[in-house]
Amino acid sequence: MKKVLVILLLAVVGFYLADVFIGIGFGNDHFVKSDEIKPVKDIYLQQTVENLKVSNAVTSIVVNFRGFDTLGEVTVLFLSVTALGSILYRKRHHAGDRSVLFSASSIVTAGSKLLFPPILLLGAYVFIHGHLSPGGGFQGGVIIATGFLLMLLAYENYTVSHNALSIVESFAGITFAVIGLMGFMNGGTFLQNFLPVGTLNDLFSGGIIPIIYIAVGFKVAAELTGVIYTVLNEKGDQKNG
Amino acid sequence: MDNTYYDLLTYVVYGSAILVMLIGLYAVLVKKSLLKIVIGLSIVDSGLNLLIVSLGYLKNGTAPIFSKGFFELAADKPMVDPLLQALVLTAIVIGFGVTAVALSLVIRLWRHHHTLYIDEIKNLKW
Amino acid sequence: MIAAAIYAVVQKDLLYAVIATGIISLILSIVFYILQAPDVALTEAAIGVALTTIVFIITIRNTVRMEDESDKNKNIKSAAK
Amino acid sequence: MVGTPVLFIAIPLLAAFLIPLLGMIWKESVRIVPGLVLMYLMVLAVSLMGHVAHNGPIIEIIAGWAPPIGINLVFNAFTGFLVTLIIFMGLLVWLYSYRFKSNVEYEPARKYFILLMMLVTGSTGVVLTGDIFNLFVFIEITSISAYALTAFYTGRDSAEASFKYVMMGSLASTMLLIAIMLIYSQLGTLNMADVASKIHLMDPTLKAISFILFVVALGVEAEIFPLNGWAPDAYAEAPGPVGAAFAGIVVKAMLYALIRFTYTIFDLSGAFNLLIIIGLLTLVIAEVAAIRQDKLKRMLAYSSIGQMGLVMVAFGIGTREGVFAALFIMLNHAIIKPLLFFSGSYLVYHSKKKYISDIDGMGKLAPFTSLLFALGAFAIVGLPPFAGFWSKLSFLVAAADNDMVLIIALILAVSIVEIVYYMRVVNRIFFFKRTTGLLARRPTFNAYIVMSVLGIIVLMIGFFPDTVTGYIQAAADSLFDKTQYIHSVLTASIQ
Repeated sequence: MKKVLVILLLAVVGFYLADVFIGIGFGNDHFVKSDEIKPVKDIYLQQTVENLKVSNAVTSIVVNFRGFDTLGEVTVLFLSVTALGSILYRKRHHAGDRSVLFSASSIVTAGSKLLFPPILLLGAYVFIHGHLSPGGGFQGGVIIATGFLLMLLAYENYTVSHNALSIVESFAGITFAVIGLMGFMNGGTFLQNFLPVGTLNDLFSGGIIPIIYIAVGFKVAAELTGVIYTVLNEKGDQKNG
Repeated sequence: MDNTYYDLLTYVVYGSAILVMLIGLYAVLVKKSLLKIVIGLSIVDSGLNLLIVSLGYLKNGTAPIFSKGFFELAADKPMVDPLLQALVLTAIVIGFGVTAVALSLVIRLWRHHHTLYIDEIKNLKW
Repeated sequence: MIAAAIYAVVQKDLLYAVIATGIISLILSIVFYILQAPDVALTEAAIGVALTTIVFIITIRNTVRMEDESDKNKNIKSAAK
Repeated sequence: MVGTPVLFIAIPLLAAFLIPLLGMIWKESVRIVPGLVLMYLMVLAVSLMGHVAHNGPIIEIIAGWAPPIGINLVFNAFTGFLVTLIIFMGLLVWLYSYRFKSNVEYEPARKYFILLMMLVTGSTGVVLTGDIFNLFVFIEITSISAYALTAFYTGRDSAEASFKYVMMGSLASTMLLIAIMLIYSQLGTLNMADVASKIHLMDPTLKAISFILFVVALGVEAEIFPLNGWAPDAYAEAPGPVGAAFAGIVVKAMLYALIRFTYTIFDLSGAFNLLIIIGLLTLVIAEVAAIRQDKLKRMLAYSSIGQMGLVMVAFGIGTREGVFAALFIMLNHAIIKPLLFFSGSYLVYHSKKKYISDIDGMGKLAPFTSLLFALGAFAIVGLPPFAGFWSKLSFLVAAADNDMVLIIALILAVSIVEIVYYMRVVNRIFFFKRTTGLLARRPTFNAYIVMSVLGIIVLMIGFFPDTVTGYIQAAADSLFDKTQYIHSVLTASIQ
């Protein structure tokens, strides 16, 4: 009666977890009331407008205040592409032996061709305007990757050059790291802003934030396309169902 | 909006987030199919993300974006916590990376065993 | 969303289960939007709904579609081998 | 100043992104560049250690925002000690596997070395970071590399071991994230020093719950019982050098995180007793399991888990001497376990099943490897002239100072178990007749160097323990000085 046991265990865990979170409360200020507590989010919101001149506070946190996390996160994606390649590697490579999800009709192929450029454009728009409106490098990169996904699904022999992917990926990653290191100029710190910040709500504002986000966008797009491409090229030995 | 409404919402939002996490956890612990386990892991991730984002929500809050519209229309409204949203962003991407790795392992196991049934794969002590 | 989660866990046909997880992500991204988190909503919509689902589906294509828990299913499969 | 701690992260990342490009031009570079990077980092670590010894801790601010706002890295005597250790081990593992992988084709080799470098970088980041969420990110970097390295061989069981690891690991990271959110929801900050200075304001129940979540989550990664289901399989199925890397690098970093939470961040009184109980359970169960193993690598894996239990108990004593002993054991373990893994994997190289019985009589076929294995075995069980003796001695002294008689008795009993199973193996190597026709494999030149270096260090620590005790003492002091840690982080500004 493993199932009953597991359900009981989960009920206990769930009860305590729910108890804790309902105690914290929803929609109100949950921080401990004390003079010592100054939630960093207030500082973030204030600094975003005053010093960075970035409209989207999430962007300013992701790219500037906690840019180191983002560097790590991009690395996680890079690693998972590498890991995928290493795990699925085998000696004989069946080129062009791709698993086909469905045989696309001419409507689908024509439609995909039509949709492909607008999707790329949308993705680019999203990551270029990451500091002004919702969206940014990750979102834009993912949108571009879905564009490639569409093409890969619609055309059986549509290929993406592996070398091109890794060149784009590497250059974007190097840009990020080098911009980070350039922060040391003028006695600054890693990832410190060294460009003028401009005015709020302008396209050219926020110093290095848009540049980093564009690099992140390219990198994420290349990496996710790589993930899809690697998995898609991996045909199982035997098919069922 | 009045407070009883928010009290009710507390139970609904947190309750559903935690329930989704538990359902995913159930799949991980009980199910015998490797793919079901990976599906369970991704469901746990979804529930967790909802939990974190709802933690950052504020009553009558507005999105943390200082657009032109914000200064004209909503300048007196509190902004929801941007930090938690940034963290969730990171967590989603990391979750995707882990899911992709797990799925590639599933494909590897399928190649060797031609089954996803956990009891047939167990060569090592579980 | 809860219904979709339960469906995803109970459903024996893995393809439907995966689509149910996609639906969870879709609802989740709408909820994120309501909770004033447009950035997260956008990410969740793109990654959760599109990419994760597709990677799952490709994996299912490469492996099996059914979660074989019963002996009957196993027999069919070994017969097919 | 020679450099700043952020280079420990930035340089390997830059190199990892560069390697695919360089690989297109010159294929051999994918093997060489990681080694060069690690060598540079080793130089950096040593010079920064010298700097810290004279000028006090270095607080590196990132993105120009002083600590409660931005992320910071802390390089003090304690973290510096661990970073140096981690990078040194990474360098040895690289050297060992440099030729080992020469029969592997270009693509997997490139990935292997990138993953290995990122494993080291992730662990370094875990140790250096001063921010809870950043810690989570680095733990994920480390564990994704670890998943992939576990499944590196295309054999049938390695993927299964790795899958188990992925399952445990991602559940652990879920718990870690919940715990981080609990802390943030109460204190409104993610900086470790800031959290530590405000933790007394937190609701006691929430504090306890988040501490337990942290312990469970990090316990999975640091192979603490009963959460270590993944560890023996991962060790046994991963390539030989990777098993050594897990023992020498990953576990150390995760244990560091656990200790940082117990000592600096939380102020719970029951935490130390919890550590002792968990540690003792881990120790006893792992050693009993080790004696029942018939495969060499699994035996070593269980022994490694047991050692981690010992370290936990030593940290749980909660005194300066206890911390000293724990760090000493960690150091010895980080040097001896890789030696055992390296030499052990050569001893069973040609054996399909890797059973212990396959190494009967290896002493005559491969005298050098066998001798080193024996040296490692003697050292780890704590026989007098070798390295392990001093760490065990300091541990027993620390326990005796606190009148923990029961613990001492238990540890001694477990040590006997340890001696029994290691001596059984050594006995088989030298005094049993060769039953299988398998030949010994000659270690490569690099492997010879690596194993000799490790052997020399073991002997050196054994005969001249004073060479390292100074550093360990400084590290222990800096871990203990909680107020100084908080103060130095919170008052840091751009130099």
